[in-house]
This record gives sequence, C-alpha cells and structure tokens, in this order.
Amino acid sequence: MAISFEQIEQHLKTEALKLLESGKVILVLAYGRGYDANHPMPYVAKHPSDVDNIVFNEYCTANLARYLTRYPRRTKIAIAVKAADSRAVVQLIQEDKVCREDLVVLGIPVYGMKNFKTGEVIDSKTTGGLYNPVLYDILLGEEVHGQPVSSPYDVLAAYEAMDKEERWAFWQRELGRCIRCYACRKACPMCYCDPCFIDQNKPKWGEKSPESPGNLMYHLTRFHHLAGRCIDCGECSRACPVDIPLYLFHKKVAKDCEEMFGQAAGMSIGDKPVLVNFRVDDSDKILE
Amino acid sequence: MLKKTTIDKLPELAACLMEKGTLVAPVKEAGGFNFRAITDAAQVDLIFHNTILSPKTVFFPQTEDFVRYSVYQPILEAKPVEPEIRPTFLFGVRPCDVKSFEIMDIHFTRTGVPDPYWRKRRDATIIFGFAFDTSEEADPAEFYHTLGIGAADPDGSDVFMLRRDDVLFLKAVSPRGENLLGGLAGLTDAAPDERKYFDDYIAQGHDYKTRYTCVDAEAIAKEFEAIFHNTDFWTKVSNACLSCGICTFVCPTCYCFDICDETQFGQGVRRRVWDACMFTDFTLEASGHNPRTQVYQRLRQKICHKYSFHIRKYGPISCVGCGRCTRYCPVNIDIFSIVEQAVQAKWYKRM
Amino acid sequence: MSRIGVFVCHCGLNIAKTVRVSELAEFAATLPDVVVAKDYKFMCSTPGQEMIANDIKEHRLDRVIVTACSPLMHEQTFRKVLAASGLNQYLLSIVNIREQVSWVTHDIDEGTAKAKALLNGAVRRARLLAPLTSRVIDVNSDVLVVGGGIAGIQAALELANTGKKVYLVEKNSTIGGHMAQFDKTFPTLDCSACILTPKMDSVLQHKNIQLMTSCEVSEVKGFVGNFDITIRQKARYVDHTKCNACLACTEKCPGKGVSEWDEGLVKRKAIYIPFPQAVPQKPVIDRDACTFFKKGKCRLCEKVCEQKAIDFEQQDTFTTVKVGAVIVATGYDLMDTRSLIQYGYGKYPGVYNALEVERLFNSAGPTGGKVTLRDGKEPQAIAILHCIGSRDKNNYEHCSRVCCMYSLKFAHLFKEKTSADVYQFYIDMRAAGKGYEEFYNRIIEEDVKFIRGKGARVAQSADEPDRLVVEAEDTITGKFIKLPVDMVVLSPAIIPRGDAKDVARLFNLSTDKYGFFMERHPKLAPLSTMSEGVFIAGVCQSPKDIPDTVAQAYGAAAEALTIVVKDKLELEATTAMVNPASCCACQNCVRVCPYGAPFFNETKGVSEINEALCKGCGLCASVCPPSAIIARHFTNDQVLAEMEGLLEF
Amino acid sequence: MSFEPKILGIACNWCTYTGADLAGTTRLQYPQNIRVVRVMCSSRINPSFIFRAFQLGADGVLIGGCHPGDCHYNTGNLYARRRLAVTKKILEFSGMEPGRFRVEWISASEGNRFAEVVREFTEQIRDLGPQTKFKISQ
Repeated sequence: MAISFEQIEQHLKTEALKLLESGKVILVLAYGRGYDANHPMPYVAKHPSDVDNIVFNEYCTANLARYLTRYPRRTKIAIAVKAADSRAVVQLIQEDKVCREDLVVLGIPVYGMKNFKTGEVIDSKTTGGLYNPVLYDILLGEEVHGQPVSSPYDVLAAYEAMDKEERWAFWQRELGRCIRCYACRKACPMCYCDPCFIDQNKPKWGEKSPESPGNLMYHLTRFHHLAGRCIDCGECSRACPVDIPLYLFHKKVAKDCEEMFGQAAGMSIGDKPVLVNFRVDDSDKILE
Repeated sequence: MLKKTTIDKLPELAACLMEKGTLVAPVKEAGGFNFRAITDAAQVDLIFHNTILSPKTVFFPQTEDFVRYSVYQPILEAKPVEPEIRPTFLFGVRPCDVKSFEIMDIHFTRTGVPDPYWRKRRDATIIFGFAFDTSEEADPAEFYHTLGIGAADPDGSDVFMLRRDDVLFLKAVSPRGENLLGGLAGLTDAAPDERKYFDDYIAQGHDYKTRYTCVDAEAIAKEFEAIFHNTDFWTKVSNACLSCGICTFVCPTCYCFDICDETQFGQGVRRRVWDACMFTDFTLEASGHNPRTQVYQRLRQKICHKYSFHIRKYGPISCVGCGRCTRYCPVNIDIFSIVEQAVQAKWYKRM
Repeated sequence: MSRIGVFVCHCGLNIAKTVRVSELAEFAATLPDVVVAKDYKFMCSTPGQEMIANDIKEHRLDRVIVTACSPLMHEQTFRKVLAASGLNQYLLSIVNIREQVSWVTHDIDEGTAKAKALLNGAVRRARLLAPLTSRVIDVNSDVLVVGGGIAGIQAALELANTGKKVYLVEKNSTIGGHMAQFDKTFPTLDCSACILTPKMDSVLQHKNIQLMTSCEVSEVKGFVGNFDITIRQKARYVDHTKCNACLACTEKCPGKGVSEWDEGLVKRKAIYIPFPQAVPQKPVIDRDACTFFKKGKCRLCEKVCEQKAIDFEQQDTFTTVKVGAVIVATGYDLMDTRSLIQYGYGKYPGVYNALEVERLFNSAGPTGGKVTLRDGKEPQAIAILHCIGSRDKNNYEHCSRVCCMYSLKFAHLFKEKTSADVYQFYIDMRAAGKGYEEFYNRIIEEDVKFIRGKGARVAQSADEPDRLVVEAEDTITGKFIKLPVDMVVLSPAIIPRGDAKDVARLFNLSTDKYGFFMERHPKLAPLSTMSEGVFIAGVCQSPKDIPDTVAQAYGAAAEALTIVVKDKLELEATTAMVNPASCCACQNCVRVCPYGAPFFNETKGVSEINEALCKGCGLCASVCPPSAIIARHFTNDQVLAEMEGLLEF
Repeated sequence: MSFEPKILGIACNWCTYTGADLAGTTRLQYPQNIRVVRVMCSSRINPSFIFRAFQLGADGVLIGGCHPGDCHYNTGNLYARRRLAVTKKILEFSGMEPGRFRVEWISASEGNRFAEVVREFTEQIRDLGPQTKFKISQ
C-alpha cells in the first residue's frame, strides 16, 4: 500500500477545518509551506481561513508535540502526529505537561518520511519501528500494515559491537563537533526545561564553551534526563547542524531502560515515567 | 595578472601557503564543510558549495580566551592571554562571506572600542575569495544577489579565485594579494582566453539570480519600524521557531558573545563564547527580569536588528544572503520570507 | 570572601598517631579564605571549644571547620559552639579524619595525605555554606508506645506518671508479653507474675494511659513532635464496652484453639482470655478456632452473654492519634528450632524449647506446675542445651545473653520439682550481672552437672526407645560423650519479632543484620534511632534481661519526655526549596517524594515544598532536571565544590 | 611512583557513611584512596555528580546507600537504584570503563563490608589504571 500524501493532506485540512469552525479547538498544530515544497514548516492554523495553508508531504518530519508546552494549560489544541510524535504526546500527558482532554490528536499513519536536508528515508533510523500512532482521536487514513517491522534498536548493533575504546573515540569525534547551538534540546518535545541545567550558573554543571568537556557534560546529562522519556522521533539528530547522531545514544538508553524496567516511553498514558518510579523488586543486577 | 593551477595540484599550493603561515581552508567533515586550520595539505577541498559555519570563525572564534587567573589570587596577578597571531591565508571564501567581514568590521574595529583580537587577526589575514559555481542551480536558501552581492564579486578579497572544471584561476585583487601571488611557486600564468573567461564570469556573476526581489535597505528599515509592535505578525512568523541558536551561530554577521569564567581546581580562564539572541537567557538580567521571554520577541529582535536597527545605526543591512540560517534551520524558517511578509503586513495594515 | 577557621583535633593519639596534625593545620592555612588554622589535643574538650569560640570573635570567622571525628559524633557539640558565639550553626563543617582516616590506616603518610584531601574538600564546600534557620514547630505532648511487654508497660507508666497521655498499642489481646509467661526470674527467683501483674493493672487503671490491645500501627505520617499514627483495631468480636468479664462465654464455648500463652502445649477455647491475670480481662474470639466462623452456626457465646457483648459483625477499625514521640518496644521471638533438625525439636516429644519449659514450671501452666513429660511421666535425666542457633555462624552469630542464666534457673527449678539429674551443655558460662555469678555458684552446688561442650545432636536412644541421647564433645576432657536423658531443653536464639521489618519500615528504623532495631549510637545514644522522635527499648534492640529492659524503658521514657515536655521544637533546617524561576513544572519532585512535601501550585505553574513535611533527603533535588530544587546544606554547588576539593590533590 | 588511584565515594548519611564510621571504630584497615562525600540519601546523588567527578579526574566513583527496603527515607534508594543504573549504562555506552563506577548497598552495621568493598574497588581501579577519558586536562 503506497502512502498518498495528498490524501493525508486533504484529510488533515478537512478535520482541521471542522475543528476550528466548531470551536472545539482554538488552534491546530500542522504543517505549512516553507520557502519551497521540499521544506515544509510547522504551521499553526488558528482561523478556518488558515486551513488552506496546511500541507503534508514526505518532508513533514517535524515533531509538533514540541510546541504543545508552549501554550498555556487548558488551551484546546488539535495536533497532527505521526507514530513517534504520538508517543511524545503520550509521554507529555504522563508527565502532566498537557491534559488529554485538551487535545484532539490527529493521527497520521505513514511511512517513507524523508529528512529534508539529506533526502534520506528516516523510517529505519528513528521511528521506533512504528508506523501507526499509538494515540489518536481521528486517524487520517488507513493504518499502515505490511511494512517491514524492524526492532527500533537494530541500528544500534554496530555501535554496541564496538569495544569501549572505539565507542569512546566515536563519541569524542561526534560530540567534539558540537557547537552548542542547543537545537537538539529545542527540537526535542521532551526538553521543556527553561532554563536548561546547562544554562545554570549556580550550580554550574559544565562549561559553556563548545569544547569536549562541556559538550560531554551537556550531552551525557541530557541523555540521562531523557532516559525512559525519549520517544525516538529523531528530531535532535535532524535538527543538528553538524549531524551528530544523538539518536543513537538516546536509542541505546531507551533500550537499556526498556530492558531494565520493562517499559518503553510514551506507549500508554497510564504509565509513570520510569526514572520517577520504582519497583521494590527491581533487581540489583541492573547496577552490574 | 591571472594565475592558474589545477585542482589536483591544490595540495602543492596549500603546502606553499602553509610554509608562509597558517592556512585556513574548507575541509570536509562528517557534518559538512567547515573552515579549519590546515594541518595536512591534502585536506583542502574546494569542491563544496559553502561551509556550515561562516568564515567569521577565523577572526572571531567561537571561544576566545582573554585572561587566565588563579582564584584566590589578587586580580592584578591575572594574566591576559595574548592570541598567537600568525600570517594567515583564508582560502576559498564565497563572495557573500567576504562581504560579511566588512559588516563585522563596523562592530569590531570601526565603532566603539576596537577589538584587538579581531583586528590583529584581520590584519594578519589574506583572503582568497572564491566565486560560486554559476553553472549550478542556485541554492533555494540563498539570496545574496537580492542584497546586491554577485556570485563572483571579488570586492573585499585579496586574491579572487574561480574554478573551471579542474582548473583553478587566481587573481590578485589587492596589493597584498599581488605581493603574495607573485611569490607563489607552482602557479602558471593564464592564457588570454582564460583571462577573458575570468572577467566574463565575474561580470555575469550579477546575473546569477538567487531570489527575485531587489532590496532597498532604507525602505525595509522603515517597514520593520512600522510593524515592530504588530504582535500578531511576529507571533505568526515565529510560531515554528524553536529558539535554538543555529541561525545565529552559522550567520556570518552575528557577533554576540557571552563572557564566561571557567574554573577548575582554582585555575580559571575568562573567555568569550558565542551567544545567541534566540536563547532565552540571552537577555536574562541579574535581577531575574527578562525583557524577551517570548519566542516572537527574540525572533523579532534578530530580524529587526539585521534589517532595521543596523541600517539606521550603521547604514548597511546586516545580512549577506548566504542562506545559512535558512539552510540549517531545523524547521525551515526562512529569514527572507519573513522580510517579504513584513512588507505585505505593512501593506495589509494600511488597508 | 569568607573567613574560615580550621581546627584540627588530635583526639589524643587517636588521630595524631596516623595523621600529622600540625602539618595538616599548616596545610589548612594555605587554603583559600582560611584565616586561622590550629591543632589541639582534644577539640571537644572545654578548652578546645573555648579556643574555637575565641577565634570566632578574634578573627571574625564566618565559617568554622572542625577536623576531628565523625560528624555523627560531635556535629551537635560544635554547632552549639558556633551558636553560642553568635554564628549560624550551619556554617560549621566537620571533617571526619578519625573514623574515616586515622583509624583505618597505619601509614602516617597516607593518613596525612587523605586528611588533606578531605580538608580541602571541606574548605571548598564551607565557602558556599549558607546560614539556615531552623523551623520551630508545635509539639504534641502525647506519646505512643508500641508493644505491651515489660518494656512498653514500664515506659508507658513512667510517661503517664509525669502527666503525659500515652497510647499503649499491643497486638495481642493482653499486655504482659513474654514476661507473663515466665514462672520465676533469675537470679532472685521471685515470681514473675507477682512482680508483673501489679504493673499490668496499673496500666489499665492509669488515667493517662489509653490501652489499645488487639491493635497494630498501620500507618505513620508526620515527623518528630507531630506524628499522625493510624492504628488498626483488630476485630475482637466482643464489645469490650459492654462485656462485664463474667466469662460465661468462655465456659460454654465448644471451639478449640492453641494456647499461645502456654506455647501450644494445651488448647484453649475459641472465645478466651489468654491467661487468668490478662489485662484487659475481657475475652476475644479467635476467628480461626470459632465454630461459628468455621461452620456458620454455634453462637453459644452470644446466647450466654447477658450483656449482649458478642458481635460477630465486628470489623477492623482505624483510628488516628497524634503524638509527639514514639517508643518502640516490640520484643522478640525465639528462633524456630525445627529448622535445626539435629536437635529433633518437633520430632521427639522429649525435646522442649525454653519457653515451653517456663510454662511447665508455672502453677497456672498446662501441668499445674508439675514437671512431667508429654506422656505424663516425670523425667529422670534432663539435658539443657545452650546456644541453640545463637553464637552460631550458620544461624545467628550473636549471643542471646539470657540463656545461661535462665538455664541455671531451669536447673534449679528441675532440682526443686523433680529428682532428675540435670545436665548443662554449654560453650561458655556467661554470668555477668548483679548477683549472677553468685547464682551460678549456688547452682553448681546444687549438684547440677556442667558439661562444657555444645550439644551436637539429639537422637533416639537405641537401647531405650522412649529415651533420648544427647551427643556432645566435652571440651574439658576432650571426650565425645553420649548421654541418655528423658528430656532435652533447648535454649534457642533470641531473634526479632517476625514482623520487625514491617515495624522498621513504618517508623523508618534501620535494622542490623539480624533485624534488631539499630540505635543511633551503640554507646551514646542506645535508645534513640535514626528516626527523630522514635525511641527503642528492650529486646527489639538486642537480647537483654529484665533488669536491662526495664532500665531501657525508663531511659526511653525520659528520652521521649525530652521531646514532649517542650511546647515547641526546632527542626533541622536542611530542607529543600524550589527556585521558581528555574522550575520547569515537570512535577518530578511531586511524584517521587516519600513524604508528599512538594506540591504543584497551579496558579503559579511551579512546584513548591511544604517544609514542615520535608525531611531533607534531597531526592527531589536530584530528579529536578533544571536543578531548580535546592537541597539546603547539600546543594549542588556545595557537593560539586567538595568533590573538586577532594579530587584536587 | 606507582599509580595511586583517586576514588570518590558518595555515601548516604544513615547507612554507608555510618558503616564507614563503624569500619573505623572497629579499626578495620582499608586503602586511603577513597575520599567520601556525605549526602543524606543515595537518592540525592545527581547523575551529573558522577560525570563531573570523572571530569575532575576521579579514577573511580563508589556510591553507597542503604540496602533496598532499608532506606531511611523509605524509598529513596529505590529511585537511586534506577537512576544510577541508567548512569552506569550511559557511562558504559560513552566508552568509559564500566568498572570505574560502582554502587553498593552497605548498611550502618556493615563496617567490614565497607572496608571489603573499598579494598576490592581500589584494587580494581588500580588494575584499570588512570582514568583519562573524561578527565579535563589543565
């Protein structure tokens, strides 16, 4: 089954129009045209007349859940989500950052999305092995079936196979390139702290200059803060102007968390985030 | 005097320059191209469109150490860090980026207290401008032409270069360039038809259209002044903005920095590090007050600074249309589209 | 810039032996912001304290570092010195160079180097210390005593006599505990019931004591001075407000249960009072033994009760009491020796444990005070085996402390009541106590046979199948002996109550490896616990005899009193607070706090902390991603600075 | 000179720190390479403390807390267990030797356990050699 982006776009427009006209929501988080067709932008439709500007194509990779926390609580919002994005919404609900009843989730079952910078298909890297949203009120199209289902952690194999020296060299090289533009945290739907720990002067957790020690501190701590919360949308890596594959590290931590605590991030709104939770019978083996 | 060499002999030219000083040239890295101090002549790679970070990094590195100090010692015992300045060859700079140095000079040397770090580096550097390849289709993110900069403008370069297949032409533009080029071994003189090709190429540079509009700085400054308080407009254009620092960090004309003290075991260094007006804490005051807490306020500041305040204060638009901010924006915000919309917004308002 | 004074203690030679203290003081003087550094023989002595006080004034110190023993030892001492000198007591830092340096090395170079590193860390941290103000709270003057054994009874009476209201919670239907089961007490051989029952009665009569039998603590909230304790009143199925203790019900009841008081040696009724002197002397129904509960009909007791006190519908009820302090005196169990199959307990009827024997001696016991075996015969030879399960690395390493003495008591009583030969199999005789050695000597003269050797095995006699053989090595003669006897008395290890872990969890007590509650300090705070306002007394802390238990009960009562006599109490100021400017409203703090101290302020959109509930663990600070929570006295900055100092050299 | 590792210990006040005191009171000997920071609860330990300790040149980091279920603050160490487990995984995937970071539950009565763990850990770090990966060179 091929994905018809036009059809999704049409669906999206129809539903957005209905929601805005009925006053059920005051804004719709969707995609709009950027400076050309290959570069769509996140778009906020507030009036029925805005709906015409909504687009959807294979380059609409942005995870719109990132914008949810920008609006005051109790704002009625409709949001277009793909599979991974829907997990971000679920995770935000778990964390009480947004209320389920304030949201109309427009689920988009889709595959074959492409990185607008490189044209590369992102499915195998960062969709968590999912094509269908885990949470939606309205599904814009048919559920995707028959696509190859791979483990979200398959891409890790090569990195896990490295010995520690290789891994160290790899991350030194990758993180050493970081220019501390903080696009990763800003693109991340789960990074809603303001200020971020690294911006703090008291305590000063790490150096602000883009050199290895500060970069290491920033990224490792961020990986920890996102442990059990990262929903594998891959936005951090796509946002990165110097192409640091942050998603690999996040994936690895997500994998470990899933193995240790038996719960993946953003799969059910009833879950409690794993690092603010415990089980009395958690094994001490996890510390070995 | 037009000289030439071939792309495969580039390492020889590089080696030659490296003998005379520091060579900074585009290098291919995992994330893309960047200007780096060359340690191995073979690193120099001219088959690139443009770098991720602008060449401002050469004069205004992201991190610059000012003072080394020992905590608990009197401040008078702190030692200033003298930058190590060597003759530098900045190789392969696109014309729009060359233009940016002129704009940055306003801030670092021509107004207020001159910045010794910028000035010393600038004085010690010979710039090898490098024309865009006009046979390629224009990058949709770029708009230098719109701002009156040609794809092959030699202005501001000491030596200007262009590539024709595997031949690299070099022409001295300034007396410093002339001096240097004359003493470089391994270059041959170009043939007359090649000289004509070179001149034509430069002339036609202005026909290489990046966007369609032509901009009148004064008019734009006015438009932005008129819509400064139009919150709806600014909110609308900033809805997608993530407030990250990419656009400012890659920008050749952004010059904001923060001063940080980094101390360990009592030994510290006071350094400046790039800062970005898009960061929430950029305007955070010690009192806790922050005049720009909203995304729209920050985006407005950035755009108005470049397209309005800067014109009023210093004359030129503080933008060279290199398109980096647009190209690397994770959500495809296009600064020039906002400029276009600003004009319309004004117009709508008048109606 | 701060002005730090560093005071290095020699602790006699305790520290000075393996740390070059004067070198340490010289080193301290080179550290940033240190304006004075001295060493002295005993910093905790009066001249030492005066020296610090003088230097605070003379050098206008605003931070004090005492480099001495563990902060758990003398932090309070030196805090008082600061407070008396007009300096906020939280501007003190203690460097532990005794317990964690001088006592764990013989090498003076290593010791000095480590002491320097620790001191450097303390100086870095001290510069960032902030003055803190203690919270003052109202104190509830009532006290809860958990456990109605002799410890709980004594503590409750003491407190009640001072005029304080006491809630005495006992999980059984009567108070009295194990002491009520004993016949005689060593070494004086006075009758246990005679000395205990008047006290039990006093408890019942005391106007300041609310006796709560058949009750258990189900929830503990709050903190020192302000505990909210929820108590579960287990259903008794008899309304004690109506019952007039005529006990007609117990006569008619056809149900049979196992008598706990008689250690299961006999049966009792399903509706019963545990023993004649039980307090309160009102019956309860044992649901598991009751015919009505088992078969759905009977209700004989209901029929005979004129007071209509029987209530089969009764449910567990919960009440919450507010108290200022708690005394935990939950007592002990004997180790279940069935697991030690070599002694045949539970297999051979002739093998008894110590408490069973206590009941055999007792005139109110199953045999009316006659010592007879289960088959009714009088034993001709009796072996008393010491240290069963205790002083045993495979089971409990600790000495149960009272077994030697009660075994001697048993020997005496056996001699008095039978004509049997009595043998003691012991490892060592431990008779430390007033009159104990004398008692031992007396028993030796009573023709009791002492065999120094631990009983190794009890087996059925091959020659006489109804007799037993005790096997042991007599370590004096070095000979292996096999002794035929009729009765074997085991002295099992004394261990904490089976539910001690639950009690520990409720009251936040630490336990040692056996499950005995941990005191705050083994010598200097034996009745306090790590939980402020919760005290322990009796065997729940470690095995001890009645005099020691009673002494502890008095002590615990006095400790509790030091809290509840005050109207107000100062609490530690080391709580957490939220910096609202950094709070990202993730509410992690609200999710994790074990005490419910943080809450989310919807209006402000930030978390806040109710400091009265905060215990200062710092969990919220570490789960706060933007570091908006400040764990006072252990702030991120302070910890990072200390780490940097520790790792510098 | 032979390599003397710098080991940072972070111990909870109620169990491990008290256990370490007990080791001293009972005069157990252990190597002096460990320097202990006292915090109230193992749950106070921010993962960034550990990253920072390595950046400051610690060759090993040893965390000590109450046994699960015995936490003075009821559940603090149960959270700590999860958080520190993740910290360990992150260190490991970044290329740090996993043996440099260890979490142990040591109660107030386990002075000998404390001494034993410190002995063992110090030897282990000695074998691993100096930690150079995270350490910030001056």
